[in-house]
Formats: sequence, structure tokens, C-alpha cells
Amino acid sequence: MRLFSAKLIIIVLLVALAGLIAWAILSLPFNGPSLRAQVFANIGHSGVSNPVTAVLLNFRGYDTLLEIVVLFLAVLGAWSLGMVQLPGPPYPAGLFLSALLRILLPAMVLTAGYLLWAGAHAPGGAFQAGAVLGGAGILLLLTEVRFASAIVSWPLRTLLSAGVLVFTGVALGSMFLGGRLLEYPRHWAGILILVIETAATLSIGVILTVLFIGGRPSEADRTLSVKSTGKRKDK
Amino acid sequence: MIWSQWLFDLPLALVLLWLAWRLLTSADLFKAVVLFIAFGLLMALAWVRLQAVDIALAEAAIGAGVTGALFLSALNKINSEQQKNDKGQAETKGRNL
Amino acid sequence: MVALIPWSVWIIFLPLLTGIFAFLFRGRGAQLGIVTAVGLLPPLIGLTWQVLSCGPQHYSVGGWGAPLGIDLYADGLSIIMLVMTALVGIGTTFYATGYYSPTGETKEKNHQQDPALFWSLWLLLWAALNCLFLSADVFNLYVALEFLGLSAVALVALAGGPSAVAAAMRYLLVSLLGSLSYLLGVALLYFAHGTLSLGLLAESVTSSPASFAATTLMTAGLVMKTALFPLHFWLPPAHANAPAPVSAVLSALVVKASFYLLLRLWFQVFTNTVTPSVALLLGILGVAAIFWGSVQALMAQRLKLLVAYSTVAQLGYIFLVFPLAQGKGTGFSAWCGGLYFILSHACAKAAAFLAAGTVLYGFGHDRIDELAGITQRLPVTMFAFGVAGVSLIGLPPSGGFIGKWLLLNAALAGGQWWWAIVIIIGGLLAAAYVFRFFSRAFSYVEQVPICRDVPWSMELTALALGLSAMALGIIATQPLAVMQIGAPLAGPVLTGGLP
Amino acid sequence: MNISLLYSLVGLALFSLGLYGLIAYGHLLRKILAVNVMGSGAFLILVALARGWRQTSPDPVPHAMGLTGLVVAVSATALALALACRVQETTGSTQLTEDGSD
Repeated sequence: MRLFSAKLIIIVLLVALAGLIAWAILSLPFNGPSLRAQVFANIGHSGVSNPVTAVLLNFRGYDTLLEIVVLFLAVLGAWSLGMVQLPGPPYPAGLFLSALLRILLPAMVLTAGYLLWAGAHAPGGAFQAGAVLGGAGILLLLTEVRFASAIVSWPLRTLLSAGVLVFTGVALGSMFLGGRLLEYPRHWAGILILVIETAATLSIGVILTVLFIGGRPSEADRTLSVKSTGKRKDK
Repeated sequence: MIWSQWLFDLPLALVLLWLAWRLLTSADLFKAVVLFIAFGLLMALAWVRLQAVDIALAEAAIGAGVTGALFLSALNKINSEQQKNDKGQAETKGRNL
Repeated sequence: MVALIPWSVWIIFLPLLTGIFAFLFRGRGAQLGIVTAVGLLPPLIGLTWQVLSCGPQHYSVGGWGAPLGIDLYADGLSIIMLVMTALVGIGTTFYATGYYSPTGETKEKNHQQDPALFWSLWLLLWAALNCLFLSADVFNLYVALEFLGLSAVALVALAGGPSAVAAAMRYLLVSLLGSLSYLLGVALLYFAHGTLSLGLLAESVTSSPASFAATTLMTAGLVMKTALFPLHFWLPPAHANAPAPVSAVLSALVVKASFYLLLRLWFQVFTNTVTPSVALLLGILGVAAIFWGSVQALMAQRLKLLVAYSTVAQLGYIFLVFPLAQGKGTGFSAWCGGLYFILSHACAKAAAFLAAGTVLYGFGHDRIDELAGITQRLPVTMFAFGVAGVSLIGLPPSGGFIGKWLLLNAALAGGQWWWAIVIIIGGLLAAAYVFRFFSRAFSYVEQVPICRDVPWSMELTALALGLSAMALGIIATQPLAVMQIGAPLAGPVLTGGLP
Repeated sequence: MNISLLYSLVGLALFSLGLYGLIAYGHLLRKILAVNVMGSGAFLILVALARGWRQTSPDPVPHAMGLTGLVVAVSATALALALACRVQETTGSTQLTEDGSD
């Protein structure tokens, strides 16, 4: 009985809140003020022609920098829960699976590369590309045990932080060249955005893969890594 | 414009709501996660309808793909841990008897 | 020339970079921490000087300027929060060099806490705080809130152990709920006013359904993150179970960050949408927090839990600012009183948590009933706790006293005497829970519990922070002068006859 | 009824559903699913309204905000799932107890 009334109170409160928000949405101006015109007026100077990329990496690049830090923090958070023993791959690659992977993985890496490149003028960019790369990493983790044990220690840590470091480097670098923080030199904007996005894509891919492990890979497994050096997926 | 709405957007909206409701209430967690992945894929369609192709791509890859994989792996871990616990409890019970 | 240096950029990026370096170069964490603590002083002094001499400072990231780009903004309020962060941050950093010292016996007691991860997370948390206090863009503030939330959760989880992990989980869920609520408010504000800049929103927000809903959503989200009663349930376990330096930072700084944002929004953006009744509601919840937190602190079995519940109670006082600022001519006094309370509570609470952490470190537990006579073993730490206690109770000449005195005067001058009664009773309750612990700790026993060696850096930083809470009660004019710069309220500071 | 309004109201419904799920259900995985539904709702409101009542091309700023939010959400979800597994490993329960203070 008591439980029922508690649920009822929650539902009543929620309906009231939803009603308030619905009222707010319905009362919004028909064609309200927005930054759309400003974005399109300045997009010529942003170095890219996809407006979303222009906002993400130029006009509001500072948000994106912090957002990559947040992604990086998720790894630190997962690692602060202690070591995990890497289990064997749940689906070890048989003949058929490994043949499939041999086609699928390069295709995914290519897709990631395409998305990264396309982001400047069409839908796509670092997050989409990084996510596809992360998906490829997760597939590898599920099927190839040696890959999992290969990614420990300092190369991994460098890859994880590369996105933030390169982004921060460009942000501060443009400040030293006489601009403000993240004020890319005019003619370099396109190139610099591509550099940042490439590093971010790599980092995001590796971060998502590492998050799939769910904890810090135990260093004890490192002995295995010697065998499988050419197998890193980011090549 | 109007006909496409009734034919496409309204059903999509209803299915999204239904999936969200089902994934929150279904007793089986595995089913809930699968429904969540389906929900993510349909969300991607909704983004396309809203001319947000950038987000649609991200949703398909991150929302449905990576998040779904993360949920499945977490569910897997929790289930296997639970089985271990149950077995342990059964053993101690057996000893007590 | 000095005036042109973008100090705020350095205040954000120095800890951000050292945090990432601490992750890359394992084993160098302590050095990087000290580099950050020392290296933040010049930019902080530079920015404070700029604000003092030229008024509030703007900086357009990317050179676009609001509303297209993101602006950084520093006024007196930002400076107070940044200096508070630096005071507690420097203290915590030096404390942690002892707590996580590789030579000490830390390994056996502190579970499997990884010092490298601690340093990385702590420096990033510091960066997140600085980001938040310097941002002038509501969406950027959302990202900063998530940045802060995730690093705080990870730090709680670092303690390992069932209760710490469960507390971290609860903390994360609450934090996400708060941020999403805030984000929806941001969305409504954007579609109603076409800007995300705090300054431009301040000019355009009128009382409309959208801004009313945004006020509700953002206030609810931030109140949840600030752990106002009855949404405080997540705070005591998280703060009590975290590693000692983390507890200090969470209680002294992290909950203040969301409160800071609440102050900014209420007094600068939502001036037309907030009503006296909502302010009254926050005040009443604050009163409930004072009583509930104090009673729980009185009954707590563990020292760190006592200190954590004391935070719940003390956070109640700062919510009195909202109703008190509604009084005629008392607004600025309430504003200053609230800020002074935040500042001195930060120092005192950090000192108390660090001292409690030292007790836990030394004796291996913090069960109050078994801590009789510990003063004989840790005199410096207990003295630090005592000094902090004086400020938490609000006795003169502490910073806590000044804060309460200003709030009291605002209550009396504004004809809202009932808040004054609460403030006085709250002080008595604080005295009760502080002395309950002291009666144990300072009692003389023959068989003093065994205590392991405590690094001097741990004992001295707690003392230094406790003494700074005291010093705030003596040099009140300078902080009050800083608080006036760019303040959204004007009026006299009602010192009630005090110099 | 136009598409922008339709989807923003769906977003609102998803936000409320997720909020209800987060409060009402005990299992941690369910709570995390609920937070994700809530987040999707918030982003949907953001992007649906960005399309404007009848604009030809939508406003890219909310799109960028939604994308940022999506990435923040996946980070938080990953951390939450790792924590949930750890909670179950250390306490043996997939729920948080009512009083976690001691």
C-alpha cells in the first residue's frame, strides 16, 4: 500500500513537470531567435564547410576540447576501479570468422577514415569516425585474445591521451602565434581542424575499445604482447 | 510534407515511445538491452528525419553500436558473477544441511 | 603588458595539462601536483590584480565572441571561488604527497589505490573547477559540470571497497540526473532567446513559460548536485567513503561549484522569473538541512561520517541567501554573508576532513567511540580539527563567524528575524556535534591507541587550512572588497557595528 | 502538428519516462538504461526544436550541442556500467541498498 502511494506521488510530480515543459515548448516563438544566421555568415572563415563541424571544432571548439577530456575521464574512472583479468575472447576466431574479420575490419577502418575526411564538408567527423574505429576494436577484442593483451602500458596511454594533447597543443599554439585560445591562423584552420580530428578519432577509437574491457588491463598479461605486435588496429 | 508525417513520423514516434516503455519495463534484462539497441537504431532514423545526419551517424555508431556492446558485456559479467554467487550459496547451504 | 596576458586560460590549462601528464608519466604525480599548486599562483595573482584594477574581465575563446563563440568571464565572485579552490587545492596537494608517499606504509592500508590515477584525476578535477568558475556560457557550463562530476565520481571510486563503490555509483546517477535536468533548461533558454551566453541571457530573459520552466529544471538539477535536503542522501556515503584528500575536496569545493552556478543564474539571469515563494522554499529546505544534518552528525558513529553530515548541515546555511536577499536593502549583505560562509566553510571543512583522514590513516579506523585519547598521539591534527571546529560552529574570530554575522544582520535588518533564530540554533547544534567528538579525543586515557607514523605534510596542511579559516575572520575587508566587483546586487554591507 | 513539435513532444515523453525509470527501478542496469533514455529525450528536444517550426535548413548549434551531449552520455554510461559491475562484484547485489551510509 505504502509503495503504491509513493509511486503515485512520483507519477503526479513527473506529470506536472512534463506539463510545465510541454507548456514551455508550445509557447516558444514560432521562428525564434537563433545563431543560425551567424554560423552561416562566418562559416567561410571557419576552415570547413559542414556547419556542424564548424561549430564543433571552431566556433565552439572549447566545448569539444572539454568533451574529449570527459571521454578520457571515463577511462580513468573505469581504471580507478582496479585491475581486471582479461578473459579469453568469448568467440575465438574460427576459420569462417577470421575470414570475415579480414574483410570487415579493414572496411571499418576505411569507413572511419572516410567519415573523418568527409566531416569537413559533409556529415561525419571525429566522433562518428572514432565510434566506428571503437566498434572495430570491440570486434577484435571479442575474437582475438592477443590483441587485448597487446594494448597495455605506455603506447596505450599515449593513444588514449593523444586527442586531448593535440587539441590542447593546437589551442595553446594558436595563442602563442598571436591569436587567442583556439583562434586558428586564418589559412591554417582547415588543416589544423583535420589534425585535431585525426588525433581525436584515434583516441576516441582506443578509448571506446578500452572502455569495453571495463577496467584496467592487468599488467601481468603483458608478456603475451610480444607475440602480437603488428596487430594493433590503428595502423 | 503532411502525408509523409502521418505515414512515417507518427508511427516512428509511437514505436520509439513503445520501445522505451518496453525496455524499461520488460522483466528480462537481456531483452531490455536488445530493445535498447533497436531504440538507438530508430533514434538514428528520427535524427535523419530531423535533418541531423551528423547526429544520426553518431547515434548509429555510438548510441546503438558501442553503447549496446557495453551493455551486453556488462550484463554478461553481472550474470556470470551472479551464477558464481548462486553456486557458492548453494554450496554453503549444502554444507549446512 | 601584464594586463594583456590571458591569465584565465592558464588557470584552466595548467591543471588540465599536468593532469594528463600525471597519467602519461606514472610515478611523477606528486611532482606534477606541486608544480600545479605553485604554478597556479602567478596566474591567479595576475587575474585577481586585473579584476581589482580594471573590473570584470572578458576573454573570447577563438576570437569569435559571444553569442557565436564562448566567452570566459571573471568577476569578484569568480575570483573568490578560484582563490578558495586554490587554497584548498594547494593544501590537498601537499597532504596527498604524504598520503600517497611511495616510501610510507600506505600500500597495506589504502587498499590498492593507485597514486598515479589519484594525481591525474585530482588535477583534472581542479581544472574542471577552474573551468566552471571562469565560464560565461550555459552550455559550456554543462560540459564543465559533467567534467567535474565524472572526475569526482572516479575519485570516490578510487577508494575501492564495497561502500565506496556503491557510493560512487549513487553519486554518478544523481550527478547525471542533475546534469540532464540542467541541459534541458539550457535547451529551453536557447530556443527562447537564441543565445547561450550568460551575459546576453541576463539582458533578454523575461518571465515567460520557457524561462520559468528553465528556472525550474536548472534549479532542480543544481540543487540536487549541491545536496540540499531532502536531495542530500547521496552525499554522506560518497564523502565519508572517499580517500581523505578526496573527501576534503568534495566537501569543500565540488558541492560549492553547483551552488556557485545557482547563484550566478538566480542573481544574474533569472532575476525576472524567480519568485519570493521559491526563494522561501529554498530557505525552508536549508533550515531542514541544518537541523537534519546536525542531528545526523550528532548520532554518527564514524568521524568521517560526522564531518560529512556536518557538510549537509552547513550547506543549509548558504541556501538562506535566497530568501535573505529578498529583504529590502539587505540583498548585498546576504550575498556577501553567503560567499563568506562558502569561503570559510571550504577551509574549515577541508581541514576537518584532512584531520579526520589523518586519524583514519594513523589508527586504521575512525569509530568515534574508540578514539579516546588520540590527542596524545596526534596533537597537531587534533588542534587543526579544533580550529576548524571553531569556524564550523561560527565562533569569533573565525571566517565562519563573519559569514554567520552578515547573514544574521541581513535577517534582522530585513525584518526576517525567524532566519536569525535558525542560524543561532544551528550554531549550537554544530557546537554539540563538534564537542561530542572532542570530549572523546581530548579525554586522558592510560592506554593510548597505537598510531602509526604520520607524514608531517599531512598534519601541517590540515593545520594550515584550519588557520586560514581563522585568518578569514581577521582580514575580512579584503575579501569583502573583492566580492563587490561585478556583484549583481548593490547596497551596504551590514556589519552591525563590527569594524 | 508539425514534425518539429511532434518530435520535441516525443523527446519530452522519453525524458519523463527515463526519469520515472531511474527513480522507480532498483536494478542498476535498468537505472543506467533509464538515464540513457532520458538523455535521448533531452537531445531529441534539442534537435527537434533546432529544425524550427518551418525552416529550410536547421540551426547547426543545437546539433553540435546534441552531438556533444551524446558523447558525454556514452562516457558516463561506460563509467556507470563499470561501476555497476564492480558494485555487484563487491556487494553481491545489483541494487543499491536504501541506506548506504555505513
